Amino acid sequence: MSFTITDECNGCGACVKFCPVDAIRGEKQEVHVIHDMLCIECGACGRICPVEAVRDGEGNRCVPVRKSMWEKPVFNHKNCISCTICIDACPVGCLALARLPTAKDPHGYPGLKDEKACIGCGFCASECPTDAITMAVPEIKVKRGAHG
Amino acid sequence: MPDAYMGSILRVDLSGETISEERIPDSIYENYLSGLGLAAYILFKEIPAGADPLGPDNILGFVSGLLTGTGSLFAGRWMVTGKSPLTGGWGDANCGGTFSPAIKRCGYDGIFIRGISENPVYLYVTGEKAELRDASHVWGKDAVEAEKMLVAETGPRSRVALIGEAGEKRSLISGICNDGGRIAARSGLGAVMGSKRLKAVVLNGAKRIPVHDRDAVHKLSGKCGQWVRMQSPLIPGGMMAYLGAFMRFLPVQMALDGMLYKMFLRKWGTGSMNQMSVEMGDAPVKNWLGSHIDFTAKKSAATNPDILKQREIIKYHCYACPLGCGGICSTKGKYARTHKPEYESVIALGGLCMNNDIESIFYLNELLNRAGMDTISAGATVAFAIECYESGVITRHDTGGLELTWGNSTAIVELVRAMIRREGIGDILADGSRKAAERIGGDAKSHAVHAGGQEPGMHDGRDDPGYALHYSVEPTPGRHTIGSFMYYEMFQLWKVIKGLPRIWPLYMKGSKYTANKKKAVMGAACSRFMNVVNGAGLCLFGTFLGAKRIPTFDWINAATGWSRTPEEYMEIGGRIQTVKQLFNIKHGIEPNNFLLTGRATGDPPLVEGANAGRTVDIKGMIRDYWKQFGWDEKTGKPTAESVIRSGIRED
Amino acid sequence: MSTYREVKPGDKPFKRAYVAVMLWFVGRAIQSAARVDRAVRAEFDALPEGFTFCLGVEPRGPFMVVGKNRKGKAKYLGWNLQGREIDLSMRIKNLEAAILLFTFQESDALSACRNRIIVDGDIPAACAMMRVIDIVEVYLLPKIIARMAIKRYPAWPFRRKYLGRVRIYIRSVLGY
Amino acid sequence: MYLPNQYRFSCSAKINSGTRALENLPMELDALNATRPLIIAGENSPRRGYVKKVISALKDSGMTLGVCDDIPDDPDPSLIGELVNLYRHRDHDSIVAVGAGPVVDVAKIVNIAISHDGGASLRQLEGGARIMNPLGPFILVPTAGATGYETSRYAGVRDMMFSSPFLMPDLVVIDPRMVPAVESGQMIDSAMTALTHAVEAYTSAAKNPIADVYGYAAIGFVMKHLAPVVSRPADREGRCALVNAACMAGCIISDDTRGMAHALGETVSAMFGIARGISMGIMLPYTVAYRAVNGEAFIAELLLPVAGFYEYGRTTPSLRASVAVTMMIDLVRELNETADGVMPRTLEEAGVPEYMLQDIAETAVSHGLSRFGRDDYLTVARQAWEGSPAMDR
Repeated sequence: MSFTITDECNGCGACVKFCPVDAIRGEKQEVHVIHDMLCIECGACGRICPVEAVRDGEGNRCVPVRKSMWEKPVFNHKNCISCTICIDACPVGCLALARLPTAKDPHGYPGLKDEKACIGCGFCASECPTDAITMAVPEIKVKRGAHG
Repeated sequence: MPDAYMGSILRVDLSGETISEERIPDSIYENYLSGLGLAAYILFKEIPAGADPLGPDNILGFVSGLLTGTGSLFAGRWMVTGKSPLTGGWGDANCGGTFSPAIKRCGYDGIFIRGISENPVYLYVTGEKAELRDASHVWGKDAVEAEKMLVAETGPRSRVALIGEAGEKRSLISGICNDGGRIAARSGLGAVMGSKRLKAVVLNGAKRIPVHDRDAVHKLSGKCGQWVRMQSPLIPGGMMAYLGAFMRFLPVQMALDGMLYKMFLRKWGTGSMNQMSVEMGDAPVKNWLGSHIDFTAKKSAATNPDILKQREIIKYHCYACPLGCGGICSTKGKYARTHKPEYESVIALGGLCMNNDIESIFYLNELLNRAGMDTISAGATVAFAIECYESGVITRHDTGGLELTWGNSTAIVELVRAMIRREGIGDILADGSRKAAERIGGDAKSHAVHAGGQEPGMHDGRDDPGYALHYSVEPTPGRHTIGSFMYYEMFQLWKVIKGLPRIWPLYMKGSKYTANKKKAVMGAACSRFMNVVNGAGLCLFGTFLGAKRIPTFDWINAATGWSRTPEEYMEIGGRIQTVKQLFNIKHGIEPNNFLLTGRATGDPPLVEGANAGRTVDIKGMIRDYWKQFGWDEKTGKPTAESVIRSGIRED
Repeated sequence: MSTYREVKPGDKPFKRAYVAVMLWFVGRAIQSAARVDRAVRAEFDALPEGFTFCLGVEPRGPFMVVGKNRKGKAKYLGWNLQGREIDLSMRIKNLEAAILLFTFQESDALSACRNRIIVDGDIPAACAMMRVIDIVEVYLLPKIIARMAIKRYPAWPFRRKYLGRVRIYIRSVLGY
Repeated sequence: MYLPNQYRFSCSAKINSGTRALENLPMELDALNATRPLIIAGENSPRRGYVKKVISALKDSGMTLGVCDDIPDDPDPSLIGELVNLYRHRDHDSIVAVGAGPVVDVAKIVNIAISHDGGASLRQLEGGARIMNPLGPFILVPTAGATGYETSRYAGVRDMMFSSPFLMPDLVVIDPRMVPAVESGQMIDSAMTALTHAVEAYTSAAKNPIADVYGYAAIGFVMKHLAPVVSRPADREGRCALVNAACMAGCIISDDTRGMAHALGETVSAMFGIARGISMGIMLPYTVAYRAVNGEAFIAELLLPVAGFYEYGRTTPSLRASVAVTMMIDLVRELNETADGVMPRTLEEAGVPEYMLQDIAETAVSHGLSRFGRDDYLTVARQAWEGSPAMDR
């Protein structure tokens, strides 16, 4: 089931920028439409929409989340079997295999290559056959201000 | 709502430049699975009898597997299918990398291309649309370079399958490449792609693949992954040769458990067998005339798996593969990086030509991968040419000054280059040894080793008659990836399928060479099973784990929501085999003509080495094998009765 | 950037002090020699009135200044350059070179060839001053050392050499 | 001596060579109006004590120095940005590059960046002749391993390449203390690179009388001193001569003078992981021979710097080119013997398979460093592989 956009949409175009499959079309300042054959239900549009105009496949209202609070994959290399399914599952291609810097193991392990590109869809976690990936909000490094 | 498969295919007609989508009824998937089965069904129906393999009527099919993208492991193989210009019959080739899921992510189970384009084009498919684009800028470029250019043009998530120079020049031993030099090499389908002037298929979809019960698939995968990760310390690579020599002396044979082979694969890749195979007689040497006495352990020491492993920068994992038998290696010369040469390449370019210059093998491997030429066929053709030269059938004048002697790596490289460019003698050899022998004439025919035109893989039927059988009986002859007695041991199918003979852990070596009904049953089981595996898109090396450890049938059930028994799947496998055979019959192939050259089956037998004095009763085995499918045991043609029984409608 | 650091290279107090002492002594010796030795006096006589000459080390000293006072006598004028108009300056490019020169490992002529000395001013005057310094060195140094320090060791009569040496030493130390 | 119809020569580099040449640094800095130099040095320089010596030379100057002495051998372009920031924020006004190779490249590029603030980004200045104004004060202290690129008009890190006469250093200080005896491989590598630069400049059509003098000295120094230095690394004068040769060779290379040996040497080096100087050294005699046989005019003149007046004078003009080639091959042979196995005599000895020669030729053409074609390269590569130089008739 595809996501949909209601007429609450103000046509800001934020979702267009984040849709990994270019499924959202629409003129600026006008109501946008999601192409139902293309939508992969990653939910990025729902998370970014400032006016809560996106409904998910079941028709529920999507709640916007601040981009810094989007969940990102965390890899457990102990469970990982380097099958690369997650890399292929990622609709934005932000994962890549690389050797662990410390280990002698010649096998590569997946990691977030392009953290900014990640849209937090969780497809990698859901397709991982060994549950080596969990989605979590990245810990924000708290900057110590003048007030401690 | 289909599960596991996408339910539709893409059809492209290059002549009319039309592209259309077609829904495939569920019953087809239920009867033929996806992947190879789907392609066999469509191609059998649609390619007109007697069509020119390099003409517009031939259909080139890129298919993914039924299990690809469902979360099952080892499901990263894609297949290219068509009428083979090399054998004139059914042709398919199989490759890993990341192209297989890409087909499904565009929303198709297969892409079928017919017609001939006027100008070089490439097919660009996304989840939304498909179009033909001009490819004149990449035409003439090698496969790796062209792939890089196309990826740069269409986005980093693009997956590309394409031909190199060999395919463009319609070399009948050319294949189709993807992922920087992996190649679906056999059956000469690169030439078909070249004849269509289709440089590449570029896929860039992101669709999700439906799965009936993802959790169940994952549960099975998790268990299987545990088996794959299990690794024990192994002997050093240099010792493998002595292990092989030891096995040569033993009068008894140990049934090989796939777990052991898996550990070799995980550590060294297929190259683990480089030396061992020569020693135990599994690898052909000196164009099938020699043995470990000609190519001693000292000579083959350069192919020691540890030496290959030293150059590994990182292991290469195909899609969904936890094993990682491949590797990206550093190499000297023009190309900084290369895929690690596989066992077949090392033997074909090494032992078969008596070449022990490992640097040249690395280089040739990369050269052939980039040109999109089959390393097995190319190596075998070079070995054929060397034998011709040594026996005086061709002279220095014919070779253009090349000193084509056994093991002359410089001459071998020059020859392969000439074959890729189709220059001088290379033009004569570029279509494989059978065609070359015809062109050279005279005695040359007696030096060519092939089955139905295709050079057999680098496993000796005199050591394991199962190979000889499958080289000869398969609709795609000369293939080492279908079955052998060793494969049967490793598949351990008897553990899940009733009625199949079981193999005891130890048996007398002599029993291996008798042709009897049991062997035929085993051979037929391998063929059926591999059809299921190729329909599911699984990797052969995964299935070596053994039927209990790799849940092939359970995965299919969990992913599709069917509930079938392994026996039912084996029946589907048989059906696919019959369709492929019918395809050959339709195109006027006499199955008997695919018989492997006598030399490779021990006729005349070798006088020394591991396989001395052995002759395989190939004709007897073939008869029994055909009987297993209910085909005519003399001609190999499926009888009307067997066709009806397997539920094939010839409409 | 991992290892950027700021460095104060520091000083070479001993070398500097040594050179300063030597310069001080040479300055005073020139002054005395001008009174004692006729050749030196003749050189100074040829120089214009109020001529000042400085010898020193770049970039921060020490220096010594010798001048011709109104009476036409050579006079050591101290180490301070401030407020003086220097007619001829000979500056050694660095302290190490000065050490070479004043430990007599290198003659001033050689030092000049090796591009260690910058001369600023009238060239004939500079040559004259070089001759003066050579003579002074002959007076001050024993033959073995002086031979290294000057171009050609002169054959002077006993009186000139040894009496002159004694007088110059006494005058230099006492400073008159 | 050949006077071209038209020529241009400029070399802004002042060379200050000899014992304790370093000690002049404070004065020279002063002359350049610099008071806060930034010292940029390679990561191996602390081990060799290079930076320490430079700092002690600056003692008593009263200056405060900035020191960055961990530039890796394969520097990342991002490093340049960091250095530029440092330079600006710590109020430096000059650069002293201590080292050879990539360190100097980094220093040069930093100098470009700090001299072109605002407006133009580094990328816009890439390529030839985009840098039109003099840059900041730049002093080079070459250490062992200097190849001549240091003093040249070129600078490059990864894929960034710059070329401008203003990239030549203002001052080069060659002090024997900074050129310790290093392993013979490195010594041969750098000297052979310098020799190749010098020979190619000396024989190129773009030669001119002044460049000839530089080239003459550089070739002479290498021919005379390389083998003795390799057999007796304690030879301080010889080492100093080699670095001088490298600096002089660097002063005269330009796009017009980099020729066949350069192109082939770089190609072989990249393809087989052989040190650049070594592979150029293998190639050099064969390219010279090939060019001589193909009738290039200036090759015979090469005998003069290679062998000296006496040999030059007593050799018949028609034989001069081949004698020069023979002498260069002899040098390689001698090095091969004295420095056991570091210097292969032929490509075959260097481990280049015969079948790769074609690839070498093709790659060399694709690099487009000189005007020769695939067949020329192939012929020369084959001759270098076999060790048989082209000879007349």
